[in-house]
Amino acid sequence: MKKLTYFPGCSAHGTSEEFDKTVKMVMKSLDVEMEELPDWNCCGATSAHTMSETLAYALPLRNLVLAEKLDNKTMAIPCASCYQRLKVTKHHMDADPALAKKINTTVVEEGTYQGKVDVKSMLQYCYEDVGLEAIKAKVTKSLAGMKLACYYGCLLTRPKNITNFDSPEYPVSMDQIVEALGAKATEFDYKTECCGASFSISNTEVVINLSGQILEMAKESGAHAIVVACPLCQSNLDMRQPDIEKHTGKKLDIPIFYFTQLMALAFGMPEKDMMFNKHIVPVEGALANIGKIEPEPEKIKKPKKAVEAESEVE
Amino acid sequence: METVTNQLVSIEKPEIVAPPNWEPVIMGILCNWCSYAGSDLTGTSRIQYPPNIRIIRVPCSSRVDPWFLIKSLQTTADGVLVSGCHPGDCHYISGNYYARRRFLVTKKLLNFIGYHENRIQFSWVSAAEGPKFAKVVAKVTEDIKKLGPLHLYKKENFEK
Amino acid sequence: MIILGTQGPNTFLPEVNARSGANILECYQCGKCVSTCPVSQYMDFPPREIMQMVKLGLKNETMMANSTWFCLTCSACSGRCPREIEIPAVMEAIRHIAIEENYINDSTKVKEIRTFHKIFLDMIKRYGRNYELRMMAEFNIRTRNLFKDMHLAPKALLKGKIPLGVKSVKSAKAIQRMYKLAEKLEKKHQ
Amino acid sequence: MARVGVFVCFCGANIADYVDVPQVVEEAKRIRDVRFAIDYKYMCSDPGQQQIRDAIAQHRLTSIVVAACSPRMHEKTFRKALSDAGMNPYLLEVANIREHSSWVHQKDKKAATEKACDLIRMAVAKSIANEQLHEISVPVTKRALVIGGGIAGIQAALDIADARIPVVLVEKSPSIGGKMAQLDETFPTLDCSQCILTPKMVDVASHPYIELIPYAEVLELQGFVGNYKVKIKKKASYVNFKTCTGCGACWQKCPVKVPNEYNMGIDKRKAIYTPFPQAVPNKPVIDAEHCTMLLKGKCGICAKVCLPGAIDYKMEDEIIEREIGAVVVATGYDMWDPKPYEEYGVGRFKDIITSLEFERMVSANGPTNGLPLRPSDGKVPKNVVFIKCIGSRDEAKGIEYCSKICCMYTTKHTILLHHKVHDSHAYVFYMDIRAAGKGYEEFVKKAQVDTGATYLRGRVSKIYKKGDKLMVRGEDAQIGQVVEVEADLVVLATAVIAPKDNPDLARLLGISYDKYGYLSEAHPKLRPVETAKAGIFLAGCTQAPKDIPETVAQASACAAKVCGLFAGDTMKKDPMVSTINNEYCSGCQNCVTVCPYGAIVTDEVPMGHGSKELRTVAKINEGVCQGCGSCVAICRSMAINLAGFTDPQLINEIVSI
Repeated sequence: MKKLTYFPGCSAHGTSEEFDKTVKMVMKSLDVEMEELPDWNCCGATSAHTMSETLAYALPLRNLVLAEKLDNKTMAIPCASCYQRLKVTKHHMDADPALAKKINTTVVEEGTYQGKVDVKSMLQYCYEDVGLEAIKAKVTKSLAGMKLACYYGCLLTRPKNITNFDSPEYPVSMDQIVEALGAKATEFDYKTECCGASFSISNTEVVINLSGQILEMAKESGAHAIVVACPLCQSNLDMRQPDIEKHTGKKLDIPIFYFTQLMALAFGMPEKDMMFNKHIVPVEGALANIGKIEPEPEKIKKPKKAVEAESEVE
Repeated sequence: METVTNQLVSIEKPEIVAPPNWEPVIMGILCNWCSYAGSDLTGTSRIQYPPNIRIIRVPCSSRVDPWFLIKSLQTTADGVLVSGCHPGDCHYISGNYYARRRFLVTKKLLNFIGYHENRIQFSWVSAAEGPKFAKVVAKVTEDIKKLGPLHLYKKENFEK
Repeated sequence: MIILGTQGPNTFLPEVNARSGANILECYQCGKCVSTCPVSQYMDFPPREIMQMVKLGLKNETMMANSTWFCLTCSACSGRCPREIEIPAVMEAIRHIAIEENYINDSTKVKEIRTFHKIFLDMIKRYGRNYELRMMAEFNIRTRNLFKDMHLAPKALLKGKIPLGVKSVKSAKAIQRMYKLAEKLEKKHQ
Repeated sequence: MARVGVFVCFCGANIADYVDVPQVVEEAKRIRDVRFAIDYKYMCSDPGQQQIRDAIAQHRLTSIVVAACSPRMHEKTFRKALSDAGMNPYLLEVANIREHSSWVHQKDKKAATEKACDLIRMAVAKSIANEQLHEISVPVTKRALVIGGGIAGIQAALDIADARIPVVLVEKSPSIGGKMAQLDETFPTLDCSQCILTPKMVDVASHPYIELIPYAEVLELQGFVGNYKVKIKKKASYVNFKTCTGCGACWQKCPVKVPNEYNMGIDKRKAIYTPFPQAVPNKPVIDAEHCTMLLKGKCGICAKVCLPGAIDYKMEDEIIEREIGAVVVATGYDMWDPKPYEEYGVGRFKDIITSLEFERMVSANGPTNGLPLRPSDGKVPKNVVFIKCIGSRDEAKGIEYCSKICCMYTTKHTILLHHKVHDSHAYVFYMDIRAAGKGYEEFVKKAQVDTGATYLRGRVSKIYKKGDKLMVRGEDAQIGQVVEVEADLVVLATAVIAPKDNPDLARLLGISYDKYGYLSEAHPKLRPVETAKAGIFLAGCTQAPKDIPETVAQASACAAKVCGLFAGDTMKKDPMVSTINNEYCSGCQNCVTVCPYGAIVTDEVPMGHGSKELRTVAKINEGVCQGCGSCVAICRSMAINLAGFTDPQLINEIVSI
């Protein structure tokens, strides 16, 4: 039985309830005990570090300090934005004790920051601590037939020196997870392009443009659906999809799943718990592909430049 | 009779009171390939440093016999600076490593015979480190000034 | 035309360098950041040009540019910068100086972005957490655009996407105290 | 009784402005043993030297002190002046009153003057203990070793051999030719690379003064300048070159296919192979890593088809030893692997190739018959994007420096593309166009005008796939807009890097290398072909990236250095070496341990005069001794002294002020 501290983040009680719920379901079935961080507060998101350096550190620091009161070594965070704020804060506090001391004066009553707890995104936790084998072992209803574009967004793997997880340019952890579930990950080049993030409300035009490109590239890659690990990405790609369709005049109709929703599905859990009804873009079309396995395309004759490291005997 | 303790007898000379315009003399023993070249670069770059140092050129810091250091303190200098190539950069492959080890032993000997161990100092200055040489000289001069005189440099200067 | 050489020493560059921890002098204007940046097309001056403007000491022009307000801090640029310059940190440093020294770009877009962030922070100050519906409503009221995104509302509400209730953190007081202390701390350092 | 002459230089205003030179002369005259002191505007000038020569005769001086600039600057000049006056040149001492006084104490003339006087006192004191020394003659082995058979090694070997000095040329691969043999045409003249290189390769093979040892590497180098011993490992080729006729039956019949290094892996070679048709020597070797006969004992076809019976599966590596006097290192360069450019999808997209792969494709003897083809589908590309500075000038992913040749070879590639595919269009993403070289800028201009290539100033930030095209995104900083080019093929101008074996080779040779792995020259400006170790020289890219003309020039410079070294039967060497006084030597052999050059050995001498009993003493090989003085300081019985830096000289300096 693994144990971890769970930081749900504000959207878990709002836009991304389905993420929160499926994370809890999936983790339970994977034998991970999650203890929600008591009395957690908002990480401050983009706004805090846009407007105030001190608040940008202070808000996450309070959560880090609270997490140290629990016994768990790791705190896992489903929301990419919360994850990044907490991880960045932890990085700077660990690297610069003077800064840590200074910021700590704003949260004295909660305690002194010691740097004991590691911060991971839920995706990272699934990939590194749970592992592909354990995930594979739980699959009862393979997703074979589904082609998925895995979208990571900006914050899960960047900046590289701070997140220390996967590649900032072409990450593969989520691809490997959905493949462990039986689905096929498409070659998708917009994995870490930005969706427009917090401009969702204040600068919708940007989101429509950026998210639009991502959706189009995912479609281009042959995917039936996009898989994400971030509530903000999900809401930009899903909720704004009708606007984007209107803007470009092209029908996209590509649902956006959280990777934990698909895990729950593959683990054979009841479909109503995945709360697909909350999606703006209907999911039925994409899910209908499960089980429809295309015949392997005929082997294309190898191009002239066949580079093989090993020798072959004619 | 006083009991012999591990307290070393000092031969520093507190009885010599430094006159207000006293300036220490520092003997600088520099290896030809790195530190001497570095000190030349300090010159060609016109970087200024205190004029207390008198420079002796040796082929390698490993040529420096502890004898030279003690002789300097005994006769003319209030402090000695030995400078060689950076570890790994010795023109003669490994000379500066010998120098470094010998130097550590010399410090102990110096303590034993009653000099303050800061009277001799060691540094690595490469041929490209003109500014560093000036800094090293300034620091050594500062340190030796704090320790006070062993000799009154050219007594006649002060007698006048 | 910009006349150089008459303004005296460039104090802006060292200020931005010190605050951001980056060294802008290392920038050799390759433009990789510009084509990496998802929002460079919306900026008055893309990151490469901001770097050059700081190098030239054009403080007013840099401060008034909308660029830093558009930066999403996605770190894509710094991840690809061949000179490993922390461009988001530079953008942030410039933005913070602009806030502290009251340089106000009054274009509608920047205003809206600022309003959004202010509402967001107020929300956290009040409740310790963020409540999307309330925030969207307040944003629409403050920007006098009551019907923005209203077409989304029925669907979103119906699907339970956006919760109606507001529940504050148990220790919302702790957050308010933190805000006060943080404000003091920032004043002290200016 | 010593009679010292002191000569103080003004160095124009350099010394005189900050040091009171006339006062210094007055002070110098007061020093005991100084018989003559004078100043002059420029001591190093001929009239200045004449003053020294005159004074030596006139005042019967026994040693000379010149107070001027650093001895590292003009010691040799003044020593020669002494020689010319019939005096032993080693009776000179230089007091460095410029670098060590006037230039560094410009704000305190009094202190600077005082210090200058002290420096002169020290020099005078030292000079009194100076001894007459004579240059040492060391015999020279007149044979040179050249390591590496690319254009640098070939040129150096030919130039040295043409001076009738024997050369041993060691090449690690089965044929000489190096990277240049892989090139199609060369900038800025578009000469066919093979056409200008292969005659030189043939010359090497047929030159009576060149011993070519291909498929071999250097194992060990011992000794010192003029007297090195080298151990070379000749790898087993499993083909007897003496009986092999080079008919090619073996590799035609060999069933094992291996990616062809010569063609950058675009096509395949066999397990027994000659690297390319014009190889020198044109004899095949068996690649032991892939030959099934050597690996599993199965096959043996090549031995069956070889009529002269040249195949020998039992052949073993051979160690060859040679005595040589000098070494030219010409190990060339490697191309940087662009794998870290993940944002370009390097490794994922087949239609991204490196410039050397492009070079092989457009080469007439290349794997695609001279046509650039898309590796994914074998189609001829229309839009080709060239991206410069891949790995170069990129400290985040590659190396900091500019690789120097990429701007030019990319220019060449746009022309070659235009020649081969007339309706193609080249897009070049660049940061700067560095075309400093004879005819280079003209070449760039011609290429831009003739091919109509589109030059875009900016680093590419991303490449992604759209259908079967590659979308290349970058900023065109000239118009301040982000552009995307729809490309059929992308060519990465990858950086030049030091061969990965360079650090090992440097350690083996006892020379230094920089942080990138390039071998270090003795002086970046004035001794660019020598290393800090006497008798070892550098040619070509092993020292830093450079183009062919520069490489050839440096190789010829190496040859000139080698010929100069071998000009006499013996070599002159500084007399600043250690000597041992057997009377004092206790035979402890501490000196043997500390000597970094192995210049000290043990010897047996009689216990006493006429005694038959022997005792051990140390003995110095003055040819090997480099004069560091480690042995002097370690010697407990003070039996060793270092000429030029003896204990009396240094102690005199210390006590003189």
